[in-house]
Amino acid sequence: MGTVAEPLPAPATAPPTYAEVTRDVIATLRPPGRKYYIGLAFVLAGLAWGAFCWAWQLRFGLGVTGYQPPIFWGTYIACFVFWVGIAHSGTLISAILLLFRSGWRTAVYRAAEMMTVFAVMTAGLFPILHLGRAWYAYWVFPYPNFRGLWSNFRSPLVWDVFAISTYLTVSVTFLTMGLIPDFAAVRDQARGWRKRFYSLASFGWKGSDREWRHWGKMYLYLAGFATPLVLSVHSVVSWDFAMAIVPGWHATIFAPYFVAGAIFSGCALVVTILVPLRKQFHLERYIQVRHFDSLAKVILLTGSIVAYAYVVEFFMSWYSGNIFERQSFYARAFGEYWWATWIMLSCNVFVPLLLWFKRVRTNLRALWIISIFINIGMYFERWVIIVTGLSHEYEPWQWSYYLPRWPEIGILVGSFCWFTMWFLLALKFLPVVAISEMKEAGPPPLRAGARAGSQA
Amino acid sequence: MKRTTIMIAGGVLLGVAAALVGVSLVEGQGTPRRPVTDHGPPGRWLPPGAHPNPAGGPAIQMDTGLGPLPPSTGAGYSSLTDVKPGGAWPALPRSLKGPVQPVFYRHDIHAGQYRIPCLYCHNNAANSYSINLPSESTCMGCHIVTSAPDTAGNPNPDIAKLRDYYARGVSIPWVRINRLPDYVHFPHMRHVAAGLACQTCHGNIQQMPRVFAVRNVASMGWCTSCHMERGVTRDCTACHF
Amino acid sequence: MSAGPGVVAVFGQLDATVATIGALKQRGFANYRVYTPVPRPELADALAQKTSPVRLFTLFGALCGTCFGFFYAIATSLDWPLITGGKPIISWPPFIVIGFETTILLGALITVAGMFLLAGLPRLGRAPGYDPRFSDDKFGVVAFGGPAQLAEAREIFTTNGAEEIKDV
Amino acid sequence: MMERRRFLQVAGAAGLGVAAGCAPERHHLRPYVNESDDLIPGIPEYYATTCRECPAGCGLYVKTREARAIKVEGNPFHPVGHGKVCARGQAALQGLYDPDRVREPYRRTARGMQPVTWDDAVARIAAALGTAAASGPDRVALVTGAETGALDAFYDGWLAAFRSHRRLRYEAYAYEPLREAGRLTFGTASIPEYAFAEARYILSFGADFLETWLSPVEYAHQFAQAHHYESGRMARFVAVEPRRGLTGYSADEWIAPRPGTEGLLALGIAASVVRQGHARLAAGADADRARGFLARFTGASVARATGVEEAVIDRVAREFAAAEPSLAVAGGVACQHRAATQTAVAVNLLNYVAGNVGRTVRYHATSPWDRVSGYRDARDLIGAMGRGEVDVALIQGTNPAFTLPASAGFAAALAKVRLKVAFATQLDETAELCDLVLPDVTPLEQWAELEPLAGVRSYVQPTMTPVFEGTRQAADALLAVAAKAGKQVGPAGATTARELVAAGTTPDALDDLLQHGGQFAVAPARPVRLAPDFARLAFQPPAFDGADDGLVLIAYPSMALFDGRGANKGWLQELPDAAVKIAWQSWVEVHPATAARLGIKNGDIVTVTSPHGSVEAQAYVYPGLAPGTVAIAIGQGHTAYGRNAKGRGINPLDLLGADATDESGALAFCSTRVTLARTGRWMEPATTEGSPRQLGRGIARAVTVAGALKGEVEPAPEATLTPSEQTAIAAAAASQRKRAYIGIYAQPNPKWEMTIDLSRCTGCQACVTACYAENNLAVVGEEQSVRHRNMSWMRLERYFHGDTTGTDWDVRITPMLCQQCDNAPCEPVCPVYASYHTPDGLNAQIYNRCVGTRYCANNCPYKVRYFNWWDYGRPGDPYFCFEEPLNWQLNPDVTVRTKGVMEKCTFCVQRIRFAQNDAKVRGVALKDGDITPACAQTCPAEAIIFGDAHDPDSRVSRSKQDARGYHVLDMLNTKPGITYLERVIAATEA
Repeated sequence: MGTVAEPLPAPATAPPTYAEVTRDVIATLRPPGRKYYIGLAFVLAGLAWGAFCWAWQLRFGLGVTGYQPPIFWGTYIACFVFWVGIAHSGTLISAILLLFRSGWRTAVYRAAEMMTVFAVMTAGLFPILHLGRAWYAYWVFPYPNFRGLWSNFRSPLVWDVFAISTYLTVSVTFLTMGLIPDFAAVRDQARGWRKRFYSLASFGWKGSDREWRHWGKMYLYLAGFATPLVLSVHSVVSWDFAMAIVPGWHATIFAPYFVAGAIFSGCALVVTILVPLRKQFHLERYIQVRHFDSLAKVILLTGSIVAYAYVVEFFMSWYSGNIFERQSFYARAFGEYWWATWIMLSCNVFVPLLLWFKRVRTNLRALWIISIFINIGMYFERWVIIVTGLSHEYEPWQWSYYLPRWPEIGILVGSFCWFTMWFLLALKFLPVVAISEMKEAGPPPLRAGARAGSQA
Repeated sequence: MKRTTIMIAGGVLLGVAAALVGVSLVEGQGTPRRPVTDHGPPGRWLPPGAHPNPAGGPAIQMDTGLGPLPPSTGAGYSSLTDVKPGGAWPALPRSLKGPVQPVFYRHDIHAGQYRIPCLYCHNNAANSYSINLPSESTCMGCHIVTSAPDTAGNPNPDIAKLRDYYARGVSIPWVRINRLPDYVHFPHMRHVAAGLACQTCHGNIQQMPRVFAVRNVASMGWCTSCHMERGVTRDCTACHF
Repeated sequence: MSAGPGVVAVFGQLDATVATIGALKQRGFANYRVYTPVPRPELADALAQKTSPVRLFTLFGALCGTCFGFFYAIATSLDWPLITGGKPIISWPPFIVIGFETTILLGALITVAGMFLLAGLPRLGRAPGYDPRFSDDKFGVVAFGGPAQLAEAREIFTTNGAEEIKDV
Repeated sequence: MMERRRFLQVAGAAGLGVAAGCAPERHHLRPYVNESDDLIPGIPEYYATTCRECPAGCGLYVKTREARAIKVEGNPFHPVGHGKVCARGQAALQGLYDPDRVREPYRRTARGMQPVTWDDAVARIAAALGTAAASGPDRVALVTGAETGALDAFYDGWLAAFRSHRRLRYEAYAYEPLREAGRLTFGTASIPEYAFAEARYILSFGADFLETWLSPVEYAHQFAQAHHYESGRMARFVAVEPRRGLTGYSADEWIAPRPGTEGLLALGIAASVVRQGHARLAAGADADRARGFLARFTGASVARATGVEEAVIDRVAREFAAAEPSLAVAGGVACQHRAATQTAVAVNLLNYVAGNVGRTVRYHATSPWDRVSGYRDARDLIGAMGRGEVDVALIQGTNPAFTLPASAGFAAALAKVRLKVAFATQLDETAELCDLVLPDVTPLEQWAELEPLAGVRSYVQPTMTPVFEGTRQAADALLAVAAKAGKQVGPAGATTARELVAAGTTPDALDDLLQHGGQFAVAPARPVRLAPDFARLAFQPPAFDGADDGLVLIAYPSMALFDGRGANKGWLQELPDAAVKIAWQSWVEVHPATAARLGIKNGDIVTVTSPHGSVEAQAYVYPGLAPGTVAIAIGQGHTAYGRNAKGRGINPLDLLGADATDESGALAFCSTRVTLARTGRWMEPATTEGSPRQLGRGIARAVTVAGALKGEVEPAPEATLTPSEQTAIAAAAASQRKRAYIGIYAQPNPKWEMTIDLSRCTGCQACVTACYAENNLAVVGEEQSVRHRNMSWMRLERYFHGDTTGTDWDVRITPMLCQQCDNAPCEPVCPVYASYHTPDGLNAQIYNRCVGTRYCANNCPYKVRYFNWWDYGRPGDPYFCFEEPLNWQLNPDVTVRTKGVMEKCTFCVQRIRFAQNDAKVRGVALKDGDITPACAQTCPAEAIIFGDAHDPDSRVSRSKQDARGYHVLDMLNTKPGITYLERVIAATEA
C-alpha cells in the first residue's frame, strides 16, 4: 500500500491523459451522423416486423409457427438461451475480472455490461413470446391474489422467472452504479438539457472522498453478488433442460457446460460489437489490440470447455448404455438434424481452433469473422439441444421433424433489432468506455520529475 | 430534416406494431368456451311442447344403480306450507338495480312476501348441475287464475305479458344475471343437498324487486374462501374440467 | 459534512494532492474534503479511510433475501398444497434456487441503498468548493475552519503547488 | 369481462384498435314454455335406437342433453354389438350435424339447382309417376340401401302401387360370393351367423371381420372373447390373405398365398384334414361326395399353386381340425377376385369337413343379407336405364354413382331417366346427377324397424327433433307422393314413417319396444346338407386384367370410411387408418421389394395405371402385402359430398373393369394388374407414425401362451429397472410420499386406474372416436395432421415387430393415452400448477389455468399431451372446426379449449365427478363399474378396465395383479396408473 499501482504494460502509444480520456469518451456522445440514423431506422423497421409477427402469432395462436409435436419448444427457447448466454460475458468481464483484478477489462467492460443488460432485456421477452397465452404471463409470478393461487416453485420455469428478473435487476444496478462517476464527468462538460439529464443521472455525484469510499465498497460487493449470480443464472437456464427427463437434456454436465457456452458466445459478441465500434468512434487508444487478444484467449478457453462438453455428452450417451440416450445422440449426429449439429460443431469447435495462433488473435478482421461464426454456432447449439432432443424422445411413434416458419424467423430478427436498438440508443447516452476507470488504469498525473511508485 | 423523417417513419412503424400487439393481446384474450351454454337453446331449438323429443319415442329409464333421489334437504325451504299469498305489495324503491327484464317479475313479492320457496320454481337446483328457470307453465299454474287486476279489473300488465308469451308458445328471453365462465362446473345439487341457503351466494333475492348480482359469484376467491372455511375440498378438478 | 467557510485548492497532480492531505493531517486539520476524478488508492491511504460500513447493509440484505425466499416458497406451498410429480409439498432442493436468487436480489439492492445512504446521495444541493474540473483531470482539496485555520490551509496549498486557490 | 369491454371502449376511443363487433355480450336464459317431466337441464337423457352407418345394425343408446344428441353409445342388451359401437357408428353424430347437409328441396334447372317447396317437389314426382305407371310396368326404379323390416315392405308396396318391381337394395359390399357359395354348398343363398366367440381356432381367408365385414363390432366383441388370453387358454387365429390389414394384425400367424389362390389353399387344408383322418363327417353320401371331391387337391399341387409350403398346409389342417370347434371365414380381399365364389365355397367345405357347420357356422331361416342387391342387380338396372326402360328413378340412402366403378356407366344410364330423384342428406355424387334433390333425415332423426339378425326386431327412432326444419324422412315423402298420386300404400291413413313402424303394435307396446331398442329373440339354427352344385366350379386361380408382369391391385374397404359414406365426417377423416396410420389422404401401399426395385419412398407420388384407368397418389411402403401386389383403400376420391370429402384422395374403383365379376356377379375388387411409375413429386403424408419400430423400448409387449403360463413378461431390458434400482426408488418414493400426502391428500381417497389388455385390443380405434365425442376434441384437418398436430387424446400406436421381409412378423398395437402417472414428470415443471395430481390419483390439467409453456408436453415421456395451436373452437379462426351445427354435438360437461392451452386425457374426469356428485346427493356409495370412461365404454373387445385401485375387490385391482401386467417405460419411475397386460401370441406348437 501507499504506492501508486504499476500501470499496464506499456502500449504502443503514450497513455492518454485524464483530460484526453474525458475528451475522447465524451466525443462518442456527440450528436450522431446520418449513418447512425439510417442504422437506427433499419433497426426500427426490423423491430416493427418482429412486433408484427408477434401480433400475428397472438391473434391466431402458436399455430402460425412451425412447432410440430412432439417438438414443443424450438426457435424461441433457443433465442432465450442464446440471449441469456450473450448476457453472461458482460457480467464476467465486469464483475469476475474485477474480482480477479484483470486490468484488461477496463477498456471493454462498459460495452460488455451494456450488452449484458440489453441481452437480458431481449432474453426476457422470449419466455413470454413463446407462451400459448402470453396475456397471462404474469401468472407465473407468485403474487398474492384472492383466488389463493400461487406459482409452483418446483418448476424450473419459476426458477427462471426469479433468476432472470434478479439478473436483470442486478445487471441494471451494476451498470448504473458504474456509470454514476462517468455521468458526473459528462455532466460537467455538457450544456443545456444534457446537463440537466446527466445531473439527474449522476445523482449529484461530486467525487468527494466520502462518496468514493462507500461507492468503492458497494461496487465491490455488487461484483461479489454478480459473480455467483451469473453462474447461477445460466445454471438455472440449463436446468430448464437438465431437470426434464428428455434424452439429450437430462445431464448433470449441463450447468457448467451452459455457463462456459454462455461466456464463449458472449465474448464472441463483445468482439463482434467492439471491432466496428472502436473504428467508428476512434477508440483505438483505449480499446487496444491486446484487449482483443485477451478476449480471444477467453474465447479459446471457454470454447475448449464447450468442445469438451460435446465430447462428454456423446461419450456419456454411449457409455451409459441407455438406448434412449444413444439413439437420441445418434440421431443428433446422423439423423434428420445432422446439418444443424455439424454447423454447430464446425463453428464452435473447429473454427475457434484458429485462435491458437497469435497472428489470428491480433488480426481484428479475422477475429471479427471468427466471432460471427461462433455466434452462429452457439445459436445452433441451443437449437440442436432443444430440437433434436425433443424430436427423438422415448416414444418412437411420436418422432417428428420441426423447422421454424416465418413468424419465428421474424421474431428472431426482431430480437436482434431490439437489442441493437437499445445499444444504438445507449451509445449516444452512456459513455461506452468507463471514464473514471480508464483514468484509474492509466498513470496518474504527477509533478515533474516524480516517478510513479515513489512516495510523494 | 431527413433524420427527422426517418425517425418519424420508424416511430410510426413501431407504433403500429405496438398497437397491433396491444389489440392482439386484448383480442387474444378469451376464456375456453362451451357453445352450449344457456339451457334453453335459442330460436326453434327450444322444445315447445311437453316432450323433449317430440319426434321420437320415450327416453330410456336408465338404471344408474344409485337409487332414487332423496327429497331435497334444502334447509326446509322446499316446503310449501309456509306460503302466505296475498296482502299489500311492498313499495318499490325509487331506483332499481339490475337489468330490465322482459317481464317485471318481482322476487320481493313472490319469494319475500308470499314466501314461496326458491326450489318451488327453481327445482332443478336440487338434482342438477344447472339450475333452471321455471317453465312458463309453472308460472301459469297460478297465473292462469291470479292476475292481480287493477280496480278496473284489467290484469296486471306484466302478468298479461306472461299470459301472452304462454299463449304464443314463446319462451321469455330473461336477461341472465349470474354467469359462470364455461370452464367452471358448479354442482348446484351438491350445495342444495349440503343445506346451503340460496341466499349465501345469490344474496337476499327475496328483497329484490328486480334481481341483480349481489356479489361476483364468478370470482373464485369467493368459492375457495367458503370451501376453506367449511373444510371442503379445494381440488381444482372439483369444478374445472 | 460540515459547511461554513472554507478554502479550496485545485491540484493538477496526484502526488501534490496526496502531499497536501498529508500536510493537512499533520497540522491537525480534521475538517477537509477531497474531490477526485478517480479513486486512487494513494488518496485512500493518505486519508486513512476506514472500511466502509456498506458491508453491514450487504449482510443484512442478503440474510433478509434468504429468509424471504425460503419463507415465501414454503408458505405458498403450504397455503394450497398441491402434489406435483409425487414430490413432497415442501421440496427443499428447488427452494434453494429461490432462496439463492432472493439473497442476491435483496443483498444487491440493500447494498446500493446503503451506499446511497452513507454517501449522502442523491445530492440535491451544491457541494462546497466543487469545481467541474474535479470530474475531469484536477484534484480538489477543501479545508474548512476558522480564519486562522484557513490561512494555514492556504499556506499548505501554496506550498504543495496548488494551481488555484479560492474561498468558498 | 367488464374490464375487457371497458378497455376496448377506451382503446377504440384512443384510435388504437378496431373495436367493431365487440358490443357487450348479453346472455339470455330461455325457459321452457311447458315443463317436461323427463328433461332436467344438465342431466342427460338416453334414447335407444339402432345404428344405420353400415348394414350390421348395432343397438345404440344415444345420449342427449337439453334435447340435442351429443353422444352415441351402445345398447348393452342388444344382441348386435352388446353395448359397443365402432368409430363409424359414433360418427353418426357428425352426419347428423354435418354443415353440408341438404337443408331444403332443390330442383335442377338450366340455371343450376334452384330451391323448391316440398309441395312442388311432391307434385312433380307424383305427376311423373302417374305418367310412368300409365305407360307400362316397371317404369319406376327405387334404389335404397340395405333395408329390412317395416320400411322395406313399405318400399316394395309403394313401388307396386306404381306398377313396378325395380327395387334395388344396393350395397357396395353385398357379399354375393358368400350367398352364392351358400347356395352352391348348402342350398341356401343366405349368410350364416358366425360364432366367433365359441371358436377355438379361427382361420380367416381375407375376411376383415374386425373392420367392415358383415358385423364388425359384434365379431370384434366375440373375437375378443375367443382370442383373449386367460389362464393359459386362447383361440388361435390364422389369417390367410394377400394383404395383412387390421384384422390380420390380431392374427397369430399370417399366410400370404398368391393372390386369388386362397380358395385352393382352403381346399388343400380341407383335403389335408381328410387325408390326416381328422374330418368330422357323418357317414353318408354327403360325406363321401366331399371326400371324393377333395381327393384331387393333393398337398403338392396346392402348395405349387398357392406358394404355401405343404408342411404349413398340413399343420394348419391338423390344428384346425383338432380345435373344438374351429371356424373358417372367407371375405375381404381374399374373396373379391374372379374366383371369389370358389373361395367361399372352399371355405364352406373346410368348415363342413371340420364339423363346424351347425356349430360355429349357423344358418338361419333368413339373414338380413338375403335380399340385399349386389353388383349384378345394379348392372341390370343400369342396363334398363340405359335402354330407356325407366322413367322415374328414386334413390335414397345410397351413393351408387360413387361406389360403382366409373366403367359401369351408371351416370350415363341414369341420365336417360326422365325424372331422377335423390333423397339425400348431402349433395353426393348421385344427388348431383338427379333432377330433384330432397333433403332426407339422418339415421338419428328417422323411424325404421330393422332385422339385423334373424329373430331380432331392432327399432330406429329419432333421438331429437330434426336439426334442419326442411328435412323429411324419405318414407314420409314417399307417402306424400303416393297420397298426391291417389294411391294407398301402407296402413290405412299412414302419413309418416312413425306410423309405418308403429303398425301392428299398441302405443304402450311400442313405447316399451322403443325403450329397450326392440325385441331380441334368438332364432334357432337351421340344419343344412351338402348340396351337389359346388363341384361344378372350376377351382382355378382367377384371371387378372392387364399385363402379366404387372402388380395385382387390391382395392379394399376402408375401415373408417367404409364404402366412402364416412368421407365427409371429420372424425372419420381424421381417424388414422388402422393399419397404415395415414389420415385425410389416399395412399398406395407398395411392397418393400417393389419399392426398392422402383426406388419408391414413403410420400413419393406414384401413378398407378391399369387397363381401365389411372390414378395418382402417394406411396406407402408396407410390409403387410404379398409380393407382387399393391393395395389402395376404397372410400376417398369423392367429387362431391361435402367439404371434407370433395376432391380428397383417389378412388381405386376407377382402375377396375366393369366386367370383372365372379360367378355370383359380384364386382371383383381385386381383378386387375397395374403398373407403378414414379412421378418425381413428393407429398408429406398426414401420418401419425413417427417410427414404425419400437426399437427395443418395450412399449407394446407380447409373449407366447407358454410364456404367459409361466408368468413371463417380454423383457425390455432397456426399459425396465433392475431389482436394486427398484428397491432404492421405492424407498425414496415412500419417504417422499410421506411428506407429500397432507391436507386433502391425506384423507381416504379412491385412486383411479386402468388396465388395458393387449390380448383383447384389436386396434380398431373405436375408443379414439369415443374420446373425440366425449371430450370435444378438435378436428384439425389435413394440413395440421401433416404437422402431427392431431388432438386425439387416445392414439393407437402400431409397431412392426420382427423381420418384416417375410410373413413371420407380428404387429404390436397399443392404445396410448395419459398414463396418469403417480410420479408424473409433467406436473412439477408447470409453473402455475395447471398440471398437478388430484387426491384421487388423476393427473389433472386445468385448462383455464394453463398459460401454454408446453413444458409439460416436453417432459411427458408418453407424449400424450396435446396443445391447442389454433383456436379450434372460435368462429373465424382458420381452423375452426365446430361450425354450426357441428357445435351442437359438443359435450356441455367438458370445456372447449381455447388456443394456447394444453389438453389431455383425464380418465373422463367429468364422468367421475358427475357420478360422485350424483352418488353424494343420493346418499349412496359408488360401486365398482359405476364410472366408465368413454373409451372403455365403447371398446368392442372390452380391453379396457377402469376403476378404483384402492378397492382391493375392484376389477381393475384384480386385473392389474395379472402376471402379464407391465408399465410402459417402467424405468422412468413414473409409476403409471395404466397397467398394460401384454399381448399373448398363440404360437404354433411346431
